[in-house]
Amino acid sequence: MMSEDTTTKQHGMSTAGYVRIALILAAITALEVSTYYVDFGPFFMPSLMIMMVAKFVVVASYFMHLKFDNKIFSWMFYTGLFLAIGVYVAALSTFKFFMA
Amino acid sequence: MAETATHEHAAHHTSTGLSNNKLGMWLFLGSECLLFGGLISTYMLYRGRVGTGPTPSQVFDIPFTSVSSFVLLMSSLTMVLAVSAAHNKDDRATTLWLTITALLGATFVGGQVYEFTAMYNEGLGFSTSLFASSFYTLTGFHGVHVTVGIIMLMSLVGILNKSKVPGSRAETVEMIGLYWHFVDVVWIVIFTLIYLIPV
Amino acid sequence: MFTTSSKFYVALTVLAAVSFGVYMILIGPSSIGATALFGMIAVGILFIWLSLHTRDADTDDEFASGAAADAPSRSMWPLVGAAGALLTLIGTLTTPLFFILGLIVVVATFVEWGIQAWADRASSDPAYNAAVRAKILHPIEFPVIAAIGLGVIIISFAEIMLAVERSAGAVLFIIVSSWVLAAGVVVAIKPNMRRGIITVIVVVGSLAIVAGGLLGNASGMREELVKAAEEDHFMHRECGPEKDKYTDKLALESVSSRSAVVATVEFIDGKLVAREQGVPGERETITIPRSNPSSIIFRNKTEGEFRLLAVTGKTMVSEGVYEVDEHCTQLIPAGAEQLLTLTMAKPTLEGGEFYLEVPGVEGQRVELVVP
Amino acid sequence: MVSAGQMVNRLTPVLRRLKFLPLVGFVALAGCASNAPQDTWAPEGPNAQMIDDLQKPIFAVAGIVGLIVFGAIAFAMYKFRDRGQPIPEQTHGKPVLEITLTIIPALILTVIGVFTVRTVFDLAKTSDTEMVINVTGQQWWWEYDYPVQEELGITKPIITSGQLVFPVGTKVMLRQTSRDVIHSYWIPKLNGKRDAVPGRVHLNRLEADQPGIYAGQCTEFCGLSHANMRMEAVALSKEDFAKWVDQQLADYQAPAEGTLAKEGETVFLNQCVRCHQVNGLKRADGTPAIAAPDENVVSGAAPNLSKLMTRNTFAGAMFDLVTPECRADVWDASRETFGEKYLAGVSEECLNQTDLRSWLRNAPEMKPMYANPALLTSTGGKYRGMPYLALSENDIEKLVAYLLTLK
Amino acid sequence: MAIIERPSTTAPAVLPTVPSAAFGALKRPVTVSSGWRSWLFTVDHKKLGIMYGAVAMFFFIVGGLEAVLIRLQLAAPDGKVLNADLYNQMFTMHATTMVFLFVMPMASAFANYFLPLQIGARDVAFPRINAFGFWAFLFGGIFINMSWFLGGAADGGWFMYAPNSGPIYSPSHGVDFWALGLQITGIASLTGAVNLIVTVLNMRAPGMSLMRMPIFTWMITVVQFLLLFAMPVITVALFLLMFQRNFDATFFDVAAGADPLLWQHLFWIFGHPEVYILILPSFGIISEVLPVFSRKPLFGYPFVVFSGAAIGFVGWGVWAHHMFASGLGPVSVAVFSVATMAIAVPTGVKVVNWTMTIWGGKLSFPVAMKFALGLVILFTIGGLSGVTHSVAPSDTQQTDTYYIVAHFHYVLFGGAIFGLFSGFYYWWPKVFGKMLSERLGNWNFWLMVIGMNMTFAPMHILGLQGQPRRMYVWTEARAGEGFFNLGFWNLVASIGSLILAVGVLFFLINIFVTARKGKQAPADPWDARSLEWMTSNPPKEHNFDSIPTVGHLDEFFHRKYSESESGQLTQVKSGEEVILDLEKNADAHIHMPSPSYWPIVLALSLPVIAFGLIYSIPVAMVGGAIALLGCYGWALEPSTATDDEIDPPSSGQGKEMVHVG
Repeated sequence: MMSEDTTTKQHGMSTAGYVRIALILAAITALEVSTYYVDFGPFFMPSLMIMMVAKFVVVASYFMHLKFDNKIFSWMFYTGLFLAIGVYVAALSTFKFFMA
Repeated sequence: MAETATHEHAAHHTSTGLSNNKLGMWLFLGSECLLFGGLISTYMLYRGRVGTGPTPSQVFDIPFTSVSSFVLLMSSLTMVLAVSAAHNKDDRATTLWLTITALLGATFVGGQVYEFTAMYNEGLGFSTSLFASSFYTLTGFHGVHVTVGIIMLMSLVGILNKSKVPGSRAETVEMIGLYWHFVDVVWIVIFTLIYLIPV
Repeated sequence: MFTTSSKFYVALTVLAAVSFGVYMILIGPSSIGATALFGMIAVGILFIWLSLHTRDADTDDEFASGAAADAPSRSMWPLVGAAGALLTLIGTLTTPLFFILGLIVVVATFVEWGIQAWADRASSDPAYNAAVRAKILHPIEFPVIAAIGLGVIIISFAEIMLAVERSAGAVLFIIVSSWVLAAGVVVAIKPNMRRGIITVIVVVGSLAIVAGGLLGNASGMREELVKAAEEDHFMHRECGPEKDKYTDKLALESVSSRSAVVATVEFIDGKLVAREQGVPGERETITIPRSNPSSIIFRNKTEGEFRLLAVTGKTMVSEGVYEVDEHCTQLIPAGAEQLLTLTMAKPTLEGGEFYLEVPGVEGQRVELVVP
Repeated sequence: MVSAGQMVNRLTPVLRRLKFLPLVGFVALAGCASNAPQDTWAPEGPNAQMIDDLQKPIFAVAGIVGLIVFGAIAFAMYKFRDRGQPIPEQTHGKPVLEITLTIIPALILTVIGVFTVRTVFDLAKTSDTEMVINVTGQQWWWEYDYPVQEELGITKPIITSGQLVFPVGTKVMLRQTSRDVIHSYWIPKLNGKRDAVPGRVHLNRLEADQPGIYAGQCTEFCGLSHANMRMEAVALSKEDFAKWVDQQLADYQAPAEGTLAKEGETVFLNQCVRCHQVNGLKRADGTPAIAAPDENVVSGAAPNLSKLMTRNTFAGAMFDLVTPECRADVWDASRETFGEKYLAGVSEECLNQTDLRSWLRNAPEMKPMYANPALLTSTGGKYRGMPYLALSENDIEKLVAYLLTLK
Repeated sequence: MAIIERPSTTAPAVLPTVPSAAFGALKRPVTVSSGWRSWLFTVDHKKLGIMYGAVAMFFFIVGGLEAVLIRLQLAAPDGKVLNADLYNQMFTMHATTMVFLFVMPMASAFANYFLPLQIGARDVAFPRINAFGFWAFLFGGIFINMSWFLGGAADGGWFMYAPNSGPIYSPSHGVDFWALGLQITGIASLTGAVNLIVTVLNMRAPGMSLMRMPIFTWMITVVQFLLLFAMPVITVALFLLMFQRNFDATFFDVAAGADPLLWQHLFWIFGHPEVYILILPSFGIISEVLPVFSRKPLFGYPFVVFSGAAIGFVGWGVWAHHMFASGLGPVSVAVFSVATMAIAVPTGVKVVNWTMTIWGGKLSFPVAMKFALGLVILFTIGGLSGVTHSVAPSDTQQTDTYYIVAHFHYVLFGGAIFGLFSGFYYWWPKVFGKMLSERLGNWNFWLMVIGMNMTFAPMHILGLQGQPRRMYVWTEARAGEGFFNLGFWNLVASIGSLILAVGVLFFLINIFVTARKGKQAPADPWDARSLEWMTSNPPKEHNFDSIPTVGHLDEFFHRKYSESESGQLTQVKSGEEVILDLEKNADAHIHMPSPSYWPIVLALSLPVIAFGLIYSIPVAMVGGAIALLGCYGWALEPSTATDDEIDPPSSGQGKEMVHVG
């Protein structure tokens, strides 16, 4: 009763593909650090958040194979992640953390 | 589930067709989100309370920390190369890339040790202020996770060059790869929330 | 019933017990040394039990006689053991660090030498003996050596960064990491790279880092850090209107403790406005319960940099000489806010001044009342 | 022979229904339970009334739903017990019934939710405050300080402990905080409880309709003597409250020379003043005697004893300053006469000599506190509570005489 | 797992004795069926389940004694049984023992034993992690209770609010033992959660889709997800507390500007899912028991499953209803009050479905059924009293009074413990092959019902009359006049607790009596419905001779009864015949994981590290070394005890090992 084996299936990315992703991530990091030197004005906070989430999703889906693997893995990981975000944001808001 | 070539076993049949180890690892990473989430929200609450001690902007060295984030990112790349080499049953490349990942991880931890010593000398002791306690606890927890990752990488290198059959350890390499990428992803969040957002 | 390995461990335990006794008499029960030796005794007993129990590879007599005939192979362990014992002795006289290092070396020698000697007599075939020795010792040696190697790299890398200038630190960091990455790529591209060259790259790299580390350690931390450590300059604060050389840099923007304050003081267009939590309207006086840490948020809404100064009575430094107690926040630009936590043990009716003020601005004062 | 098993089996359904009979009995009995001083179902102020108006219907709804469910279960147990009928039809459930029996409770709860939210915001209103009192809790007693409020005649801060005195019909805002651990201020007959958290100021409204004494107790676990950290809220009519304020602000009268009380004052000056403050008390050389509890007590405060005898309780309202008869006289006084009975304070014959003397003799014996020097290393040599002072008997005699003058 | 190769085969064949593949400690023990070694190094989910149950029952007795002491102290005004400090320790340890050392491990005892059986698996996904989980729990429990003998147990309440739990206000080591002990049991629960979720997802019998799984397995899966995400939050809180107490961090030090409410948030974010972790397993048990003794399937199976999941999910959004009086703003209070009411809806759905299950059934009332019905009624009382203080304003009157004590004892004792006892009586024949005596069982049930109601019903009245919790003594002054004052109700509660203790004693008697001369249990005593009954009593070491393919929900029932066209149910096969069918076509050779030294070694290192953190760092280092040794031993352990072991395997046929991972 041989189960279909994940190792034989051709993996999503070639070495060059991974290097390309790594360069993109490095570029985003450089952009993030630039927010420290250049004043982004009102766009400061949103841009930082977007870049952080982008890097997070890129690493999670490409380097950690979530994009190519069974949806159950994504369910497991993102349930934990969104539960953490929801619960802790609610907790901080009772401390009037997000008040202007 | 990678067969163990030495024992001619049929890989264990699972209802979802996924390997037990990988499912277990992803569940573990899901619960780790809660752990680091708790530490990050403690830091966010206490970041402004410096009492008489130094403030975050006086002790943070942004250029240095951004390089250490870059190093951790590159170690993620080399880890991925190690995993794909393991799947292609090329043990020599796997061992090489695992060693490189371990070395990059070591430089990152070295950078952390330097950062902590420098801050300590600048007056940021563990109990100087709430900012200090929560900063050291958060980055300390992350540093310990990276060190455990490095130890696992080196032990894997040790096991690999003793195993006779190429590619027989592909699954273990993938597990440690998932752990390493998670630690890097947590640093991505920490780097932005703690260092880049001025208090 | 007594296998060779158990005899070895009995010797080890006895030696540990003796040195434990000597140590207790000479030094007295300082925690580290006593615990280490006591630990050794415990581990010794554990190994005795284990080796008695597992009955592994016990060579029966008539077989051992043949293999043990040839002279035991030369090994450097006696030398290392002696050096370790010496270090332990020095340690007892000087810093406990040497004592522990010496102890570790002695223990390592016992383990290595013991198993080496035992493995030599396991069978007549040297290759098989080496394999048996490797099987037992590698799971212990590899982690220990790897840990030491990792520790040395991390510490020396940190030492280098401490010695070098603050900005140069980042540059050096990039150089080391890209060098490691480049080495990896080079070796990956040339699959037929001979082992020799790889080992050369690795040895040169690690030697460079360790040498740098020793150098950094020798030259000590960069003087900027040393001065910071001595003066502890972030601690003391000048509360005058002008900028303080050490503390007033890039002040805080937001303080996330709005829900845990006694009062909020705002400096709006040159006027100091105070509001007490839960009491409607602006207040001239702020009541703070006695000896209870109370936080006040100071928000600067006037152009220019200002700080909030709290004068909380006076303390007698020496007979008749009083010194005014001052607590103040950092200089903050418009729109920023700071937290000031005050604990006042004496009631205000005792005399002395109790008020909040913005240095450099006259006539703006909020009285502090401690019942 | 009918085996015990069968008998039990036949009796079981009947017994099953009896099972929760004792429970229904208890709930009925609750009605005629005594009116305990901290009864939460006997509101005497607008805030407690608001809570009670919300609470009573919800108890009723819960009771009715409970009876319906138990009725259904009891009926099913009785009707469908095994009387040899064939194996029932293997139904897997009727979705329609499920959904209706989900929506009905959801509807009931939304109705309750609407009323709850409205009451929450009504209770949290702070804009119409007429009087402010700062309430500070510390290990095992409550301190009240009245900030300066000209319109109420309070020209200087007044500090008292144990009994919170306030005018009837006034919207009082309590600003609650704590000096060490978390406590909770709760006068059940006037309002719900609010925690006093160190480092934070929490607001809680207090208002009484009628003059009288309303009992309360600390209800957040705060260590050794959590059970003995009590308080009483004393509501006086507006005129009586004005008289009380003048009484509290009156200057300190030192006892006459040569009397027992004068010697008591000297004993007070060299023993008690280390922690307890009496406003206006002067040392022999005329300098005002300032207490320094911050050097001796972890929480940094000890009860202020000026005007002690205008209060009816001491030691965290654990013991009464007045004898039981005098206490009953004040507590059961009618609404009108209560005012001036309370203002009369503690007279010589009404003083509860036994408790006060044994308290002075050995306080930690009467109320468990961290006052044992052996345990003080962790708190840097400071006490948590009143230590054993080893006073001689005649010292105690003098002190009692002196304390009686603090009116 | 790494496979240690034999030394190179080039060794000359002349060597008379070739040492076996692995040496000394790295060798893996051989499966033995009896003797202490088979229990110490076992990885069999059934042995571990029995051990979990035994240790949890021991802690239940310890917790019960603490409760009786508390009630004796409060029986009369100004009680002299316990002084203030001892009373505080007693109620703290009563709560901690009951929650962390009895209900949670007993739930995982049932889960460990029955989950693999119910989904037709031979063992859990990671057998050695399962063993590590048990030993870590055991050492954690012992570690917490060591504090009694080393300077006094924790005395800050099971919630251990800051700053009272800080070094200044709780100077004794009790709180350190409490915090580190809970870390160890937390690790045990977390590893158990990962293990059981992977088992449920990956090791179901062929044909068993998620919606054909028994309801108990569903409830346990929801509980494991709650555990998986709740444990890390309390781990963070306990680390912050431990850093503050031992390494003088300032997390809850108000002088440094800290906010004590941070601890309350972190604790209750874990705390509220925790109470659903306590109750859902019992829901699962009685959802199995009610259909069997009503002889009809569970009413609205999908509704019960989704309401269980809904309780688990919404459970994350209500934690601040424990903090209505601790000074959150009106907005937060209103939001959490409404969210708490929302949780009552799925709970209501469950009660409706249980009632509909017994409606129209063919009810028989053995003790297991009595306990199940006991849960339905008493839990509903607790649930309704819960709704009354989900309303925030009335909660400000009721929180921290005995009304809340009454609420959660009705829910926990009436709910969780009654469910567990129902499980004991229902599954005792399966686990031990003997039937618990019905006569003693009835005594046990009725005494517990009367004792429970006599103890906790008066607490509703005490609470509404304003008696706060955690008071070591109550006085006449505040007890009110009249015969039915607080004094009377306190006395009634104390007497009730003694009756309760006698009731539990009857259960212990029942165990011993059954162990000695109970009658042998038939293969299918209750004409049950789910898969675990398709094995012998007690099940063989490999559970199923051949893994059954599952056609429908309640597979066992469908194999025994078939529905003729006229809808008339006829019994086709008896339970024994169904089991014999499985044995006929048994699998050729079944691989079972062999025992292992390393779980107990790794679990032993945890208390040593914890002990070192409190007393002396070098001891902690020694603990760390043992942990490292344990990890390496675990990783390098051969995946199977090699067949040609020198000492012949004692249990007959050699055991291969399925590469279970």
